[in-house]
Amino acid sequence: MTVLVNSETRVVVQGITGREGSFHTRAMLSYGTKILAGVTPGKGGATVEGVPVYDNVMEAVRKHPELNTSIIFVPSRFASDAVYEAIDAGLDLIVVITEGIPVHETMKFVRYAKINGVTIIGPNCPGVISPGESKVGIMPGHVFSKGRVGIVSRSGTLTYEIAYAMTKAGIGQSTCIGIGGDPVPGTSFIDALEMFREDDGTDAVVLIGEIGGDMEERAARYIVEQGYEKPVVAYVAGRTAPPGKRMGHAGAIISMGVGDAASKIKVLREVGVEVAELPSQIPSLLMKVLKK
Amino acid sequence: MTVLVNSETRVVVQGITGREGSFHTRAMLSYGTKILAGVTPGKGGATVEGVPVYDNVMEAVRKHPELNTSIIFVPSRFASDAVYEAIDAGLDLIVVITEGIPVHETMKFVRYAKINGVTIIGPNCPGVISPGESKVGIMPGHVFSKGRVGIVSRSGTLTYEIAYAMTKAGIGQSTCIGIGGDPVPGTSFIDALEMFREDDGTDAVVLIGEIGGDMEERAARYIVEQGYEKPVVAYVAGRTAPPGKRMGHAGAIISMGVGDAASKIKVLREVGVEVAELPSQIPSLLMKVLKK
Amino acid sequence: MKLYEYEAKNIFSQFGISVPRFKVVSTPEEARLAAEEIGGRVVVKAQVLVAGRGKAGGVKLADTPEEAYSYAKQMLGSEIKGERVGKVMITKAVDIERELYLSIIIDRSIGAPVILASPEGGVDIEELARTRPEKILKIVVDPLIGIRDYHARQAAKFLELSEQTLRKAQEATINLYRVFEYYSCELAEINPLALTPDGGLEAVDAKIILDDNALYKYPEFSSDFTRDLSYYEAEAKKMNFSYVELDGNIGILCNGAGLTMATMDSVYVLGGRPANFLDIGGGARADLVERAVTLLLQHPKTEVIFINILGGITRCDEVANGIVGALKKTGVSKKIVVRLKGTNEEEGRKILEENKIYVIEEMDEAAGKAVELGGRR
Amino acid sequence: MKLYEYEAKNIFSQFGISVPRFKVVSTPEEARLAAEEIGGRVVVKAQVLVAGRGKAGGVKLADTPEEAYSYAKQMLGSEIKGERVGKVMITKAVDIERELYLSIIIDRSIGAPVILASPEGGVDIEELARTRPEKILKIVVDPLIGIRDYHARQAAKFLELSEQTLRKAQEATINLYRVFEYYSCELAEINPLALTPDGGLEAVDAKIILDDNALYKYPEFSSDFTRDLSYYEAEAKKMNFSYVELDGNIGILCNGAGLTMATMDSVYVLGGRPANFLDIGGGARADLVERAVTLLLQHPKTEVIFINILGGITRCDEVANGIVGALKKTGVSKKIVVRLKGTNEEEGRKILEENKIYVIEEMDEAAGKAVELGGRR
Repeated sequence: MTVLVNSETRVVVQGITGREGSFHTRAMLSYGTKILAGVTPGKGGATVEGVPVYDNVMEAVRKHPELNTSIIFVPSRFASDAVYEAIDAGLDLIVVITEGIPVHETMKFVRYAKINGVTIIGPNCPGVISPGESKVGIMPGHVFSKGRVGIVSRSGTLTYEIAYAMTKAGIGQSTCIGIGGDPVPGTSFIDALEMFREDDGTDAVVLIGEIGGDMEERAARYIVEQGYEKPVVAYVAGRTAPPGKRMGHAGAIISMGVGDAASKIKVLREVGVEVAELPSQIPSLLMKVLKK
Repeated sequence: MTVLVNSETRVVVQGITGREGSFHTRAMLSYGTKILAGVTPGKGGATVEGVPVYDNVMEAVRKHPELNTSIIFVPSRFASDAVYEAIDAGLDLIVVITEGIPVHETMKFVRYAKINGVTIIGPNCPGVISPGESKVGIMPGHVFSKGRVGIVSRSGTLTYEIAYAMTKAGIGQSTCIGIGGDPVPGTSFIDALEMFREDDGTDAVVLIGEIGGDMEERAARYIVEQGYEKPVVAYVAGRTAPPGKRMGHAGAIISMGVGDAASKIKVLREVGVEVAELPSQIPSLLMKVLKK
Repeated sequence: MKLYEYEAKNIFSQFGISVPRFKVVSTPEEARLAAEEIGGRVVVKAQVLVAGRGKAGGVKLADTPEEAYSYAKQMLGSEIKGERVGKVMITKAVDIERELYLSIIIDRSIGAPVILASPEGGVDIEELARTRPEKILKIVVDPLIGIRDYHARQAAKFLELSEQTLRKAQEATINLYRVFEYYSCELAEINPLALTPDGGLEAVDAKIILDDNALYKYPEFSSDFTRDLSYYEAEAKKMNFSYVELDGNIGILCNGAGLTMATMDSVYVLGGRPANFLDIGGGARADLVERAVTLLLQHPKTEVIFINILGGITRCDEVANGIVGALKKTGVSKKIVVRLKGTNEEEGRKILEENKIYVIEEMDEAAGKAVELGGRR
Repeated sequence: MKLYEYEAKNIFSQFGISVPRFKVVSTPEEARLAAEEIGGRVVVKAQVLVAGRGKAGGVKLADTPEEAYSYAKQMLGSEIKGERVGKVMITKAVDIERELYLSIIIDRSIGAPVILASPEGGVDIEELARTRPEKILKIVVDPLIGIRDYHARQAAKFLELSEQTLRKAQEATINLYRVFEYYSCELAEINPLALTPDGGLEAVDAKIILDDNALYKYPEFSSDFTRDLSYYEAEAKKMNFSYVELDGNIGILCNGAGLTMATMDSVYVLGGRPANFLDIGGGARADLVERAVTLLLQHPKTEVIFINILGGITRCDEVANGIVGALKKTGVSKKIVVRLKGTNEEEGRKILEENKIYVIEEMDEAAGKAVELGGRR
């Protein structure tokens, strides 16, 4: 089993005719993801990699009622509009790859998605992959392998690094969720932990955090307060980051005394989460907790 | 049993120090309604009819955690704000007596209430009464009597007229809901029919409609499509009203070819609802349907 | 409250919706000058609030300023469907390739704004909804979110336009929504929205209905809140009554809108002809009742006055005093049927009986009496 | 992006928040004139973006224009915590009865705006949150609804004010929220908000942080987007890299923010001292990589360069060509450690080996090598 995406996932690509959109449509298709439609306003009638393009999501859904997921590659100035469109079209899952969306806009559409019962992954994220079943994202598929460990991460390449190390060590993944590096993500660590909790196919969870905000601390509180049954191991990036500086991601900033790595690591360890010093240590920590 | 209000209802009166607010606080108290608090910004610390007054709803709720219902007498320019305050304070039921709230404002707070799981009755309504248990409204309590027929109505005095006729005929009421005369009410006929459907203490429903909109038609569709089990009798006011004219209530207008009484009566009769020609006929229609 | 076409067009202009050049005048001479200034063919349009002015001769095409002068002369001061024409609009005649429809309304059944768009405008939208509903696109807007670009793109696409005009239609949709939102409209409508041969879009007609409850936010219009009312309706509104004129002879005066309508209907069901709807609202005092009764006493068509009061917050003694006061002050005597019930019923009855007005207890009986006095249809 | 105090105060003024009269000057002579014009006691305030300028001598009270002149002279051109002072503000000294705190921030954990209010302003809010959390009121605002009057009333009430000042505090709260919303702020803060002896409220300091992602909406500020960056940071930002300076000697260059941080951290964990954070993002081509490597080659404190690339959309051959290009064009030679993995790994390795740069396959090993070359702490 997996969470969020699986062999039943049917995808519409918003912004499919753009450089990124078309490139990753090809990559997803070749991974085996079922992409039924693309959307670019004004480009209705075209095809990209054999996928029919529509002017709007509503039309795509009318033509392909099996659609349940959208992935958005629309440039940041138009991305919010694309998200509202996908929510109103009744999709269940929206993966927002786009980086650079103003946080005031994100706050609003994340709230709007919530009241409409829609799950948003991102923005500014690599997407979601359930190895061997479906990839709705931009990650290199070959570093992942099918297995029983879930990953949830605020980062992209660091996740590939860790997934790759796990794969090499023979530890496969159920689903890997890149929740993105923005300050207000549609899906939080706690949301992801809850999904993995319900999933029969996940035995343990790798949590990849970084500086900024208090999502790791809240996850730690959640783990201890809810008596989380599955082992969690973690890595937190940014212990050498200075305060007040944005480290690449819009959300990766220590500000107003909140969000440094040391305190995140401390809180996670206090609730019994094994935290790796180096990304390469994740596989051995997993073996340790899974043996128990 | 009853719907919406009963002996567990604990009320905060918003706008309690105003003329209307204080008058009806006295009337509700003497009916036996449990009013624990009042709110008027800037009047915190006062008392009205022995009820303590607070500056805001949050404070009232903090002091009286049993509060679950608000009744709003705030003037129309400030009423929307009062509704948002009551929603955010976590109350379950908000009765908006105020008349004259701009419909653009109402659309928004009705939607906001919905996404927060809060029930709104009104605006521009007489409120709700469950005879013998609780009166959260401005209706004269003595015309009602405890019994097993629910009333839902867009009107005020016409409802009293009909309730009075029922009472005289020995037909008591479970709950009487005045949903108000505005074009966008927080609770519709269908919502009320659903409540009465679930209520063990209600054997039949009186629906008092009027011109404007298509709420009666939708109720008729609901009754036939859902196979509504309880008998419904109706009266629709306004068969002599000309099109394009607002008949007192903001919502009572035949516009763009929609909302005349004749077609409402026709549609209701088509689904088997007995519709009275005169308000005074409601009791005999009820006796007829209840005997079956 | 309805706005005049020229008011709506002024607003549209301010919000970036293209309207054909126009001037509003109130004399034929001004009409001639305006036509000269605008140049070419112009349309002379009576500025009235009633619907269907076109068929009633309120819209004329003028080839020359002289023609504009004479049409304006015909229209100004005349009545269109009972409404006096005080102003006419002189506006550039637009070459129309196709007529479109665009509006934003409040959908009561879902409690949200709805965008309506049709590639076949110019006709009555209700007519179109009946005959060719597939030609109307309806887009629901979440009131907490407002319009989004994608709504406007969907609406524009439905209008069957070229690439070039598509973008203009999107903008027009967004701008019309901005009007709707800014002015708390019940309706903001462009019908027809004209597609011109050069791919332009022009709002050839413009209709805005404001929400009376929100009128206080717009002082530029709120002072004129009785504009679409008859004399008696306006008088009543100034006193804060709800009053609507009908053509019968039995005047109706009640407390509460639903009860007032039910009283009118009862009179009708029993064979009579109601003359009006007059709701004095809840808790009216004697002086207010007096003014309301006076209004009916003075109304020429009203022969019988039927007062039906169910007292809750309204006190029957106050109502009785109001009735008696009106009769005394006006000196007018008409047949009066009174039904009083509820708070202070006894006191009220006594006051009336002292003045030889007899109260009937039941509503049906009272309505029957009023019909008897007023005569059956 | 942080705004200068004077920019924030200009915005506050436009939005109806009262600020003490001020002028911004860049010479001591202008400072004297400004002090004369304002009259009475003035405060001379260095316009810098770093926090804590007060303790660093950047805020001085001047009794006379001459004093203002000399303080301005001291400050202008000096450095406060490493930031050069280019402008000073001359502002009326305000009689303060009590200092309050008011701000709107984005609460990341709930994804909503939050109003923070405290009757004890003037101090650092983080400090206050630690020591007396009960003195801070936090009001969550639904982002789809925005501020409501009742939020403002609650905030104002918490400030412990007289009736008269209460209303002003409500207005200030609403206006501050309007600033927050209009400028897509991450933070809009008044600290202190001064209560004056006559019951007035004055924003004595003003802080606004704009969201870099929304900067394009505000052309008046977007041109100055490198203002709070060091020279190298600014150069990197112009090339669209994320770059942050640290004090170590091992330069870090990676693709992806998380991997870059993890690489810095690995160097640190293994005993070394990272010199920077440099993220070239996803899919960088050779020319971009070349510019990034050049930046590190030219940076004086950087002795070793550690390049760690996990190729996905980024191709290793492009990275290799970029590295080689930078070395050739600058002619600078520094110790370079490269770890390449992923798309076109083989091609990349070959290109580097032809240029005598040897690739290490594992990240830990590469980090260890960089530390070995750069020296342990």
